[in-house]
Amino acid sequence: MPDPRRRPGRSRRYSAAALLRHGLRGDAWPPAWRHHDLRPSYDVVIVGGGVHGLATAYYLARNHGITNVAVLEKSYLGGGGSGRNTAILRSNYLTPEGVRFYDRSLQLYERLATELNFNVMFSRRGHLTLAHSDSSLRTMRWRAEVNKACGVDSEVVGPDDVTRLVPFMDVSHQPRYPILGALYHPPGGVIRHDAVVWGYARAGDAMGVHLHQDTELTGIDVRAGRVTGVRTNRGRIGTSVVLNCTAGWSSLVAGLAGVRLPVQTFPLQAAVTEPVRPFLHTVVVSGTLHVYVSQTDRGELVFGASVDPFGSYSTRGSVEFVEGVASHVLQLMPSLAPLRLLRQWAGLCDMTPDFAPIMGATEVDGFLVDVGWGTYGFKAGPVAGEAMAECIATGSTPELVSAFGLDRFSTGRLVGEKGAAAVGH
Amino acid sequence: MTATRRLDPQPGEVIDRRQRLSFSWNARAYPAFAGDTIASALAASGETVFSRSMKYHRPRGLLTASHADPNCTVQVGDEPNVRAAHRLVEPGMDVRAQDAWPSLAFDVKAVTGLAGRFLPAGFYYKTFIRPRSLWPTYERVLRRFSHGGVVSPHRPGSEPQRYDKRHVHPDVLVAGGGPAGMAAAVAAARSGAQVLLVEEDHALGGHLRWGDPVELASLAELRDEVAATDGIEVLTDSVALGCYDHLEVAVLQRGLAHVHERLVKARARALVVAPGLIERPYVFAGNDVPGVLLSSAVRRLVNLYAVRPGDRAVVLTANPQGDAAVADLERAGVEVVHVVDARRGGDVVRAVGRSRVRAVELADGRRIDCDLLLTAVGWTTPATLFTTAGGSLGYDRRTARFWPDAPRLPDGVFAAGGVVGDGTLEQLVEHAGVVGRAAARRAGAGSGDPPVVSELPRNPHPELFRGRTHGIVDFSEDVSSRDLVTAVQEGYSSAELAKRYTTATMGPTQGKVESVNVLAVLAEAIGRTIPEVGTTTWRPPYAPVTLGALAGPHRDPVRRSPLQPWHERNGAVPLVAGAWIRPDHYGDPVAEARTVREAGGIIDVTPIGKLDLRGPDVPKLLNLLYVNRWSRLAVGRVRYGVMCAEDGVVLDDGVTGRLGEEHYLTSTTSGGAASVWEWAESWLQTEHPDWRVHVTPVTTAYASISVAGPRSRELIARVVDDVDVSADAFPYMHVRTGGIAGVAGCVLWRIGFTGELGYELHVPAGHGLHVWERLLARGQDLGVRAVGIEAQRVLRLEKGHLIVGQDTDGLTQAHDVGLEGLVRLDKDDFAGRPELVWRAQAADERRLVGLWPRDEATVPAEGSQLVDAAGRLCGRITSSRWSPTLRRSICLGQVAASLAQPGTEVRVRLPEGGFAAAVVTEHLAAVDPEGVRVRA
Amino acid sequence: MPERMPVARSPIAIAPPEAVVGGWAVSARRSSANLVLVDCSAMTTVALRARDSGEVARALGVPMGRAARQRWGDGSVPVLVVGSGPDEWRALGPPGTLDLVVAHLTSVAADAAGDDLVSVVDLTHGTALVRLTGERSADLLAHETAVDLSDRAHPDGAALRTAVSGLAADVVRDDQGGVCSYLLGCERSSGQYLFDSLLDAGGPLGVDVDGFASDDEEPAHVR
Amino acid sequence: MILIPCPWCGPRDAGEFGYGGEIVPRPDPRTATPERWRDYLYLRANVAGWQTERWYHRMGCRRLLTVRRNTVTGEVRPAAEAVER
Repeated sequence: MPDPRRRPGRSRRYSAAALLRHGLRGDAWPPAWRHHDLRPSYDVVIVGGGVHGLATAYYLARNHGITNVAVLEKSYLGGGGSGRNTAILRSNYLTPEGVRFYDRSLQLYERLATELNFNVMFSRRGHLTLAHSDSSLRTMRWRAEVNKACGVDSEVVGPDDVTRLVPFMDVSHQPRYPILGALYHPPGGVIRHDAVVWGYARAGDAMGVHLHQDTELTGIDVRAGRVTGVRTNRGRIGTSVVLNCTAGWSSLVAGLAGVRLPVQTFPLQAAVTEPVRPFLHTVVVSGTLHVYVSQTDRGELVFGASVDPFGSYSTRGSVEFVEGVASHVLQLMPSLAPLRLLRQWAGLCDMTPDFAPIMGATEVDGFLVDVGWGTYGFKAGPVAGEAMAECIATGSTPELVSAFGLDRFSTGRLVGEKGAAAVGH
Repeated sequence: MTATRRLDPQPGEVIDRRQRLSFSWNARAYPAFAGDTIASALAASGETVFSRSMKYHRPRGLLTASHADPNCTVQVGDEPNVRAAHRLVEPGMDVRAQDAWPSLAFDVKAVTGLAGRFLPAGFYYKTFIRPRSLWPTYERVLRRFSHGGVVSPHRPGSEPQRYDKRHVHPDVLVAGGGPAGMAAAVAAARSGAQVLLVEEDHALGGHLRWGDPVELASLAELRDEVAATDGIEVLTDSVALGCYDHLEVAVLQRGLAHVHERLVKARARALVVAPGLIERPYVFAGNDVPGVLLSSAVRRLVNLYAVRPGDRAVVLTANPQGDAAVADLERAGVEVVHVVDARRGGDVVRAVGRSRVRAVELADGRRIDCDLLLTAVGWTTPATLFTTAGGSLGYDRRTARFWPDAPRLPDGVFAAGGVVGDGTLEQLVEHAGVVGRAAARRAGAGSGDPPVVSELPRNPHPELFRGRTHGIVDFSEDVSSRDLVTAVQEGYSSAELAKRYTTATMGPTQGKVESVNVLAVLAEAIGRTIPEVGTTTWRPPYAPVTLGALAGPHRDPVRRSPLQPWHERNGAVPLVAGAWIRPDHYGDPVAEARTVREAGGIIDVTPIGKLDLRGPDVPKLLNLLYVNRWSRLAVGRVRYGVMCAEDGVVLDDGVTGRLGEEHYLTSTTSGGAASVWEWAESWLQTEHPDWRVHVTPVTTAYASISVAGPRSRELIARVVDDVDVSADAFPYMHVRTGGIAGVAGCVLWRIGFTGELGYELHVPAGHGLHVWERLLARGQDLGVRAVGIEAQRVLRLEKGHLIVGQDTDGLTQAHDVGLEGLVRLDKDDFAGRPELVWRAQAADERRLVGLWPRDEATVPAEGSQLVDAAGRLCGRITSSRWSPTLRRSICLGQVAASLAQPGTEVRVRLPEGGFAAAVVTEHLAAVDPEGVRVRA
Repeated sequence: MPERMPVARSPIAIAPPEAVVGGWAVSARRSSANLVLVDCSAMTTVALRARDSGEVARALGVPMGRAARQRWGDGSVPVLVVGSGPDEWRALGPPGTLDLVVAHLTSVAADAAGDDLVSVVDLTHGTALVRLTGERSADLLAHETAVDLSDRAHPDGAALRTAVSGLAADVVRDDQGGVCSYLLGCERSSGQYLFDSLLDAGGPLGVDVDGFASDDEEPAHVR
Repeated sequence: MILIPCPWCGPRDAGEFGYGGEIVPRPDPRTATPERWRDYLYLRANVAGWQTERWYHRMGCRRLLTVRRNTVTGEVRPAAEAVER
């Protein structure tokens, strides 16, 4: 068993040369991460082996030298929202706090491949949010102006630019959903979501973080308002710090610590088509039609939409979802009618009343949350991990996420992203 | 093209030799018979290569010769990824191979094959990492290598193919039209159930169709019974995509006359799953070389299409199906040079050849020349309907198969045929009959106790997954067993991780052909049993389905006012607002606005929400919904009201008029019409069921016409039948009812959204156009003209009237927009009261103010941001226009309370660049703040 | 001097030739198709609200989910009374019978109301009404609504409100001379949309537009 | 799509309804503290299992109704006979 704290050695490093070497020798690659027995105690226990939990573990080790960390995953790494989202990255939010936060996330994503020595295939292909009414055009302008004021590249463009960017788009004569313009956000794009999870996992493992898959949290021990440990299907772990990164299940996990959260769990469905030759080189979103579309490097179209109309913990999905998404896509790109949908799936989102996350301390000492990510958690993975790591290491909330505290729901000082959701319908 | 490989007529053939067709394959003409699939016609002409593989671009030929065949997806005209082994040939069809360049025979991308050893599973993740700047270039190259057919851009005016939907409500839906499915359908129908029988292939019969004469005879019998039984609707060339919540089964129906594809949505009372079994490929070196076929593929080719698939065959068989295939081959005149019996330990090590099998190497070292290798090594159980319905499957070593977890079948779900057992045809049919009766009983048909379903025998079968060598596991993704082993070695040691890492089962075959082999290879690599590695998750849809079928015909309600035809006849520029089509303007909005200020204009405001309120407790309801007080609103009076949600955020606004003692008419914003009605009902039905109030939406019972301008009273006076509209008789903020231009039952409000003397006429909708045209005619000499929405927006902005949702947002409370004067905190209760009480005690944070840019010509776009000296954002422009009345730019904006004092100068960041200085005005209203004009 | 009441117009474009029935412009077109769609928006539609268990409900004699033909006035005016909601009824009369229908309902209310709140609201101008008639009309509607309209689920005289072509619509099974027929009603501004959707869905079934035959005479297409 | 058992119209596709969410009693607006009121506004039990919730039959009878739904399995029962297994 090698020293878990050693940095990635040559044999572990990925590169074209290494590929060639392994190809010639025909020898196997070392495991990207290893299996460990549970230690009796860890400095930090992170619940949830998705991008948020793994990123937090990685930055704890890398930025703060805290490596006695366990990540508990009840299933397999990235088996939750991290592997079920549509892998779209953007920072064109409405509020300054939102824009700065997601912009930092994009910066981290930008250099992630080299930092983790794992190609996460970040494709900055631009992100187009269509406006079908003057009120949504007004909101686009509002977003563009806030973005620009925060130094983020966003611009309102006209129908001609839309056709230039997406020749398949029908801007001709749609009486029902005319395309009046769009919010164009060049820094936005897509990424290989699984690769992000695996990259963080591999790098964290190399620095000594323990990744425990098939390990389900069954209880959180709280004594005198302080966390003392957790119980799992594999045994008890002593710890004074527990971080909840469990998205759709976050209120259940918080419940184990006696903490109530203002979240409701909604399924978010997605679907993918058969591959066709690449024709769509930007991410296209229509808020009015509740649909977003991008084409992977494999040629598949990936479709997403808004969350299901009612809350549940079911990931079975519905035929109505694919019916809706198909009809909306064809509203925009009618010639895709003969394209075939291949697979649909669903993930679970923890929606908050103001469409902003909940990050930081709770009334239980040592029990922290990084939840309420709704439909936009994947975009925030790196920055959330960085911020929560700092939060845990320094015991103080970074300014970047100060607006996202749990207490805002008792003081009534909600975040303005709700504004975006509520205006102009 | 080599000589024809078409056999003499076969007893079960489905081709019609009297109908000869011609179609093109890669721009060359080929013959076919009616009933041929694209693949069978090409095979009959001696073609063996149908596609190139995804990663290494190896030549690929038929494998399953069924819809699920991973090796023969082709381009047909504008339609990509067509299943050539299922799609029937049509005369003149233009069929092409997909993504092989320059040609199928010689594909330059095949060079990747040579580099194969350097492209292990997940090699993407291991390279192209630095320099970072080069990744976009790499990516462009990778995208060029992506697989699949071609979709064409939208051609305006092109006549799209028709797709549609249909809802059905069968008592029993039988998925699968083989012998078991047919027997179950007949039995269920005979017990009085309405049955929908769904078969994926072009005809009922399942494996009997390519069976021997005895089986063909039984097939004929079963088909006759189905035809002779009332209450069975048969859908062929149709496939059940999944069983969703509460037995909603989505079915894709193909091969219809006028409809390309149809989505049939079945809400069944019981579901019988009888899809039969899918034959499994064998994993060994060269198992993807053209000429290596599954036994079922050969049986289809020979018996259904009379095609001789080769000349010298080696057969690897482990079951009767393989043995039957041998018989078929011999009957077809194919020389069966060797039969390897896996039941006696025989095994195949390697298939030799590139675009055609040349020889086979056996475990005993022998090498046998041949051009055909059949494998019959076992079955995969199609699980989609079980798993999507909430059931599970379990693996059994003895039979080398997954079985539905029978005791835990979801409520209302039954299974028959090969998925639940083996046995003779008689046993399967008899068992399925009982299942059909049980399903009918569950659906409420028939009588007596539900019949007891006995177990079918389950024949032992050797476990044959991967042989002694590595080969392709996922043909559509070009994933080999070696790739899976590599994934496990690298730590991706669970079924889900390994699949995601290698993309095995992620391709167009959706795991139908390869899922069990994937599990078996993983189990082998991890050193666990198949059950320990897990089961396969079959996600819907079971078969790929076109977006056209899912979308169906476009249905999206559009709403029109009774005046819309007039607007269109008179050159109105349409404006889509929600579902409404409205006149934005008639050519010159500025002139239209001036008309209102100077003479008079009429505006179609029909979409304004209207609720008819009746009953003694209406004031209670209004007091609860609105922040205002309503108890003392006199008959004949109108009042403006604002409603907030429980968090104090402004929800909607409008005016309410009291028409009679217990009769009110309330107006809402156009967008809020439905939600305010629902909001009112929710209070009445939950918190106050005792209140005596009836709310009736009457939005479109009236055409609503706003008549505004200094000459409006004069105009109204000319058209009213029985209403005194003199200033004293009908003052500002009053309501009257009466006749207009011969139309009885109109409601007249004297209000002034535009800031001018004005009236809002609500006319019975069927007469709206008449009144509208009469107003124009009688007002002509007064200079009255039709005015659009844009002009109305300009006018209301001049008057400083806010628009909920534009000048307010999702956090705006009444105080933030200067409406605190309306809030009656002394009321015991109203929606949002507590928040507004606390808000009243807190200091202001934001304020809605009027803003005048110093430069009168500069109109900052709505959404422009305000920045303070430190460059921090401190507000935004919510509304802005050039005011024709003041001949200058005017705005409304939300600003930080510290900047809300009149006279304060703020900096507006202009979208086009630069900044504009603007000054906070005394009032929101820029025109007539004292309200002299409206009261004239 | 007040003008005389002008002719009222339906929200659905009139298929020529045009005629006037009961003060409403209607289509006088005649179709011989086996499946026809008729714009019936000219019909009088009045809503009545009252407690579902009250005297008024008893007096009307039509429970929710059912529709019954009654003859009002001197017995010459056929009115279709629809139990369209838990405490809601719709009375559908021939064009131009508004006063009579309202008078009848008001008197019922006056006699039976007691302390029950009863309201009568004229929705003639707020409603688009279309009639779909023909043996295959249920097949057509199966493309546009998820509800089971088969005879066993909704025989003649059944009434329901559900989503049709994505709209909330009142559906009344009201056979004409033994031929399967449905009256569909939605709020007025979507009338043209509903009409067009049904025509589009019925294209493959050969649906055709027929003129309006007021309810007291034999509908043209049953002749 | 799940079916909602409407006591007035019978079972209908959930798409005909508006989802009201789990039922939260409204505090007395005159006496509620900010904490209490905002619990009512924002906090939800979000149970994984049987939940008593409200739906509005928008496309049908326009009545609000109460059902019991299992948020994991999707089973739905009328509130009346909603007995926990």
